Amino acid sequence: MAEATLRTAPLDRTRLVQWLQTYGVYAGVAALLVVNAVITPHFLTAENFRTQAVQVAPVIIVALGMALVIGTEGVDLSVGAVMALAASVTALYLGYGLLPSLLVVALFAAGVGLANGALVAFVGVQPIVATLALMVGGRGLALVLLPQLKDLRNPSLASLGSGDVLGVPYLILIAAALALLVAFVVRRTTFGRQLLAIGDSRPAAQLAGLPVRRVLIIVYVVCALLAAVAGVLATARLRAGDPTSLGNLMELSAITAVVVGGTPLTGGRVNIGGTVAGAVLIQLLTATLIKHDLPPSWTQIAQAIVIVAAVYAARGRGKR
Amino acid sequence: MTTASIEPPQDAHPVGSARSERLSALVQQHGASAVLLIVSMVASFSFDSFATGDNISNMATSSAFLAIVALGMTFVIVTGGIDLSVGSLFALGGVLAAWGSRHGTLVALLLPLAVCGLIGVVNGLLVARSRLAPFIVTLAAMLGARGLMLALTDEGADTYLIGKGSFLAELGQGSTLGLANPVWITLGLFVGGAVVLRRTRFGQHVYAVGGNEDAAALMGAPVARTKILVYALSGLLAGLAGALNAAWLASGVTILGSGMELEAISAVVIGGTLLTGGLGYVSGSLVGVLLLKVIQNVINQIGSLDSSYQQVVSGAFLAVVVIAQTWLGRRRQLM
Amino acid sequence: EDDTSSDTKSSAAADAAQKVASPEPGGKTCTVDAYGGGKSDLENATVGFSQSEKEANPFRIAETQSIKDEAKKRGVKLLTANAQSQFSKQISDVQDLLAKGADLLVIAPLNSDGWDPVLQAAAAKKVPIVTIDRKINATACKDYVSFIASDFVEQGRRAADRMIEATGGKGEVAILLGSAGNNVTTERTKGFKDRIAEKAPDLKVVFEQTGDFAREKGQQVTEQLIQSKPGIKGIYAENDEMGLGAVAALKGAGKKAGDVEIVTVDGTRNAVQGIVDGWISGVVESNPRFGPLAFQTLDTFTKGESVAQDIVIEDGAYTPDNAKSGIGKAY
Amino acid sequence: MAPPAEVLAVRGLSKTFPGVRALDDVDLTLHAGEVHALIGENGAGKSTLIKLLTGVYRPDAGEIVFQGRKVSFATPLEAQKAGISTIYQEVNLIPLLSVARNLFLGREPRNRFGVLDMGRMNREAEQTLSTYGVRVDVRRPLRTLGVGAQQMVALARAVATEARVVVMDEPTSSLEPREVETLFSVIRSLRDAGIAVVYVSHRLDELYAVCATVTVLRDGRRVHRGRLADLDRLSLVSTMLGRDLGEVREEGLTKFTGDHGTADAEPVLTASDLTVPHKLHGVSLGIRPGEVVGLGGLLGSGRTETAKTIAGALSARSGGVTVAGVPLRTGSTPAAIRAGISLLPEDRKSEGIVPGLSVRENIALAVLPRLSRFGLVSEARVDSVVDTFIERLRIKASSPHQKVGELSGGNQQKVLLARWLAMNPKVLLLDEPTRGIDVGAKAEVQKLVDELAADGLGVLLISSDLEELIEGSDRVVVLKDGAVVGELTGDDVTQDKLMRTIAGNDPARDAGEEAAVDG
Ligand SMILES: Nc1ncnc2c1ncn2[C@@H]1O[C@H](COP(=O)(O)OP(=O)(O)OP(=O)(O)O)[C@@H](O)[C@H]1O
Ligand SMILES: Nc1ncnc2c1ncn2[C@@H]1O[C@H](COP(=O)(O)OP(=O)(O)OP(=O)(O)O)[C@@H](O)[C@H]1O
Ligand SMILES: [Mg+2]
Ligand SMILES: [Mg+2]
Repeated sequence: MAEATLRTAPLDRTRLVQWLQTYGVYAGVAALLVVNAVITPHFLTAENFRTQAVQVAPVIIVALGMALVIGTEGVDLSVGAVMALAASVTALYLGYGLLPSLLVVALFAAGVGLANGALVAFVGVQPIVATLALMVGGRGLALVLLPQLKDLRNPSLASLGSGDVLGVPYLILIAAALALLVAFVVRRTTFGRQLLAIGDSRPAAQLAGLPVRRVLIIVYVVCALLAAVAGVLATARLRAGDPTSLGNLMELSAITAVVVGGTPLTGGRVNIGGTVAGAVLIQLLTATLIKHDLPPSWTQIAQAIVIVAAVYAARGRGKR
Repeated sequence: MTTASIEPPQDAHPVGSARSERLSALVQQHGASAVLLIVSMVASFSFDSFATGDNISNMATSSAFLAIVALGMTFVIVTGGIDLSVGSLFALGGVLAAWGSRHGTLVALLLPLAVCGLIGVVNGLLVARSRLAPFIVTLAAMLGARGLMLALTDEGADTYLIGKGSFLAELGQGSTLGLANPVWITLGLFVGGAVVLRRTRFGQHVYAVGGNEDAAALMGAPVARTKILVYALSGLLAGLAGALNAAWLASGVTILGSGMELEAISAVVIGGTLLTGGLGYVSGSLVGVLLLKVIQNVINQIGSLDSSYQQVVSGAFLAVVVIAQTWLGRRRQLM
Repeated sequence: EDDTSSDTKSSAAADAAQKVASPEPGGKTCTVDAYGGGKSDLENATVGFSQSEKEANPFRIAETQSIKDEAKKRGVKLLTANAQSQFSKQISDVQDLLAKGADLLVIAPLNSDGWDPVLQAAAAKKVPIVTIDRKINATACKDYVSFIASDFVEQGRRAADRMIEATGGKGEVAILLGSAGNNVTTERTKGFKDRIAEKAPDLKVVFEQTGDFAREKGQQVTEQLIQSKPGIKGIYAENDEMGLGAVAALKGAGKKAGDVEIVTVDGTRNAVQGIVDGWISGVVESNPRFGPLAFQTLDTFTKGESVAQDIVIEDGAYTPDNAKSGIGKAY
Repeated sequence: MAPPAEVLAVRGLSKTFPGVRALDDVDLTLHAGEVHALIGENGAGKSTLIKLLTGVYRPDAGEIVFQGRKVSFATPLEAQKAGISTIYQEVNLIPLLSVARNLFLGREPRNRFGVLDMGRMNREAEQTLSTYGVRVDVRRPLRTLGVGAQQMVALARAVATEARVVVMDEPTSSLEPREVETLFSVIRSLRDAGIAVVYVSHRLDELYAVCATVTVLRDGRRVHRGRLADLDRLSLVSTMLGRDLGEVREEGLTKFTGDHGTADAEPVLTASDLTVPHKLHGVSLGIRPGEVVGLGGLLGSGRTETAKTIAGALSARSGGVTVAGVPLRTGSTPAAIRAGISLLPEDRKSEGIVPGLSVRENIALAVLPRLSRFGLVSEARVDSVVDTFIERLRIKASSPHQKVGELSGGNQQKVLLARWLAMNPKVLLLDEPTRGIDVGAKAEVQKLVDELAADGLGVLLISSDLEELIEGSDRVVVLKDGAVVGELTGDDVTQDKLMRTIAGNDPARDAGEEAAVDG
């Protein structure tokens, strides 16, 4: 009898830990929703949920790319700069129509992604420093291209930013579609498996004949492209190209969303559902603090606490 | 044809690789110094006002604070960690020093050290004991420390001043033997840092933890304690740098320190410390800081660059330096 | 066509030149003798200009351009540096300018405090300093010569006046604050709140959140605001960009122009256009064209004549009445 | 004669990891001067027992009595200070630190200012190491040493402390015969000094050479304890595996069957004149279908480099590889794999398995593109391939979805073999395929290699285990300092001749090979 309890107790704890690791973020989101429903006036309205979703959509899109990069044991600090670059380029080429300008944006983003990927895969620079160089230079380039915020009065761009299908804004649809797509790629494609293998053990992946460099480069390009999509959507929503402040600190928000969502920074594992939930968690937290008009000092301290708590709950089992 | 050129077979490989090993170790350690030397030389030929006493002492003084932060960062990075909270701690340290200066110099100096050191300890505990990723822990600390700083200053509205002529102001603004006091302090800290890292048990543990954490634990190195200590040290030094900076500026400026963590990390990496840990040099970090400052100075010397071009140039420069570093470092890996 | 556009621009700029509001006669003045140092000739001098933020918003662009234009017009050699919003960089920037041989300094400070090292270095070289757009907390005519700027507290007060007028002095209003820790934020907030408390106690400030002086952030915060406080009557944005972000948020929420009264500070073209379109109720101007006044001050000073220590410029205001006609002088 | 004092007594030690009962009520007693063998299959719990002893893990139950006192070490450092010093399985040192600093980590000589006395440290390190036959510049980073030399540093480190008990967990897995001899003499002198030694190894000869007593673990339980001399090899193996003595005897200990008749087929793989700066100097060899070619040599002789260069993981400065007569682009692993070359890497943990992925994903890793259409993985085809190989190689895993990192060494090795066999290769390069693998699994792997050769695969077999090399290979090519110094064929493939060729004083070395070295 005693033996039985002894044996089951640690197992239950293990199960709890595992459960927290997998579903902790969702629990956090649920908790925030419940708390808000009680304490925040006008919270349970369709309009409010729409607002939160629209605001979090660009973060989610960037975080998807970031999750892939983190899955390869990398990190991409240049995503904010790519968003700014996307804003500049959209503004510059919008004169030729929305589609052509989007193509040019894609070219620029792919260029940044290639540069990141090449630095990481071929030169062997640590991701954090390689992408730091592009983070500084990329925003500079955005400002060189478009020295100041420019209002954009293109109707198709505007409808991209604020249009909807059956009341669901395009932004949300796009973010959802991309999340599903990325989740599918991670789970179902050769590329997804290869990415995880590279993140888990790069030497082993190399010796197993995986196209390590190609996968790395594609991952950084995809990350940059997703950041560019987020940049274009944010620009469309703002109806202005703003190379100065668009995407500021986005890299940190995205990394936070990914990590809080249960994807370890050590690579080899990617949790897309968690990443989306992580972004939503941070969004709801910020919204709560803003709606209750707390000062910035509080906001930052609260974010710090929630991040640590979330990551603590999702942490891997200790050694002992 | 190959056999003809190799030395006695028994020792051929070890000796050959040892020689190039040492050479590339040298390059890795001093590559940044070489780049610094070249850039400085080119700059002094191109700009009359570069190699002047004034300019050099300005650069030295303004490098001092970043250098102190980079010193702490070096320890953290050698253990394979990272500390993103230093920028916020720098600002917090400055505000605390200025606030504390009303209660005397001792409070002004100890308060920032205590608070920032404590935040460092918390970082260290979360990293070492709870095994959370340093990146995310210190990111949270970065937010938290900035929040604390804002709370202390009525959301940044209050700037506390340090009285003129106080010991603290003298410490920050005075100079000794022609060099500003903060520069002396920085030099002292770096000498101390170098001794601690290369010549003490704690330093050995720092390298060991970064080189192979599991092995270090099995060899009896106190892994957790070492990690806690490096984060504490990093926090402490960031706070000290902030306090000294506040003394220099005679006020607890609230808008300082954003982006400083990335500057410090770049300086450390440029200085030849591996981000993966286990290998690094305190002196390299100092050179890295100087290199960043010299580049900034050169951009100012050119004078006509648009602010956005300046950023492009800094980014490109950073890329070139890390590519050079990595190539040199990789030769080393292959040997 | 390039020529004509730049012509109209410069003529508009001439219209928009800064006018001095104070000092009234009898205000404190400063001379070379009092400051220390000798007379010189501006024509042959090198002027160093330290800009605080990237030239990426209309205010900074206009400000730098105005300094450059004036230097060119007078044939003065100008050295420039940009601190990219990093205060420690601005300190080294100014020191670099001194090291490069600037005889006179024009500084747009990023922060009011923390200038001791620079002031000491300048004093050692007897280099006169004029600060523009933001004040340095130091002794005028000792540490620096004069300070030319708008009065940010006054701007806040005038914004409050405009808000009271627009809302009728009743209801709930929100403030979109600038970046935390910034003097401009602090002063524009203080002026606004003081005036509201004094003149319209029925107007309640129920929401203060930072929009970091950026349009997107202004939009996001406003979106949250109108969800949680649907009855909000007015929004005071501490710069135009956040105000325009608020407009975007209101549009997105399906509100109509005039549903919420928006008052902003700066006077950029887009914001003034916002008044014309009916979305913004008033813009308090903060005039960035410091070139002529700064150089004139330096000129007078170096000739040995006296200049005022505090030169507060007169800011205009845009209201629905003058927006259409005044849009030409917006920047 | 009174028995020597009891130094260490372990009673009822148990440890459970999530899902695994790693150790179950195990006892162990050690006396001064006793060299005690600890053996068992992979995953039997040997390393776990050691880690419990030394404070790496905490036991769930049981007690440890050391020198008469009940102890519970919180960290390895405490155990070390108390007098239990350990060489852990796998070299556990700090690669980037200098040799001397590694040797002295945690007990560095300091001067009176508390600062390390580097001069003394380097001097003493040099002296200490030279007694172990290692003569190196102790200021160099440890990783510039060969694995063997590193192992000797670990040994010197463990023995140098004032220990009462020295624990060695598979210390010889990367040592060459000469170094093993050095190790044995160290063990004997420890024994004579009254120090107790726990010795873990899968190499039975070694156990019989140095150990007096033995504890056998099976599935976390102690199944035997006694004098080693009382058990012969076969009984030892049958106790360890828990199988009938007769059955074991029938199967024999080595599974190689020997020759595969392929004398005059065209080589499926030829490597000619491979040169890698500092590592290889014009290595040439050929492998015929169905032939097992052994590659012999000392540690650092360039065997791993040869295999890696053929597999495209290292780029050669000159020389070329052909597969079935078609020249191969060198320096590209994917190209080599496409051509039909598969490499089982020496360092299974860091270069072989992808520990966080499942057994299934590890097996399918290389072959995935073939099981996919338009980049989409066909799960059904993956399942069928994976199931086939799990069955064929008898891989023991709780399910195909178990993480490979959790498997025992032997099963990990089988997973890697499965990964390559799924590719249907023409040539298999096996670098130390049985290192660190227990006798049972070893026999299975060897049998598999035999079968593969019989199916017409060309195999290159690298092994430090001379016996394995001799029994398994049809032909042995011997490397020294990155060059081919000899080749043994047919009846010349004997332990004695191999040893002499490896040592470099083989009288039978003929002119042809001399030319190959020079060319
Ligand atoms: N940290 C751990 N977490 C989970 N399971 C573990 C851990 N360490 C060991 N195990 C499991 O405990 C069992 C015993 O492992 P142990 O390493 O002690 O075996 P061993 O006898 O040393 O084998 P080998 O001969 O391969 O070294 C194995 O099933 C192993 O998978
Ligand atoms: N004792 C040693 N001293 C110095 N360097 C060594 C020593 N042993 C090996 N090396 C270096 O390590 C490199 C790699 O050797 P490696 O061990 O891979 O060779 P190997 O023949 O494959 O041996 P094994 O596979 O048995 O370990 C060699 O090129 C050599 O430069
Ligand atoms: Mg083991
Ligand atoms: Mg080898």
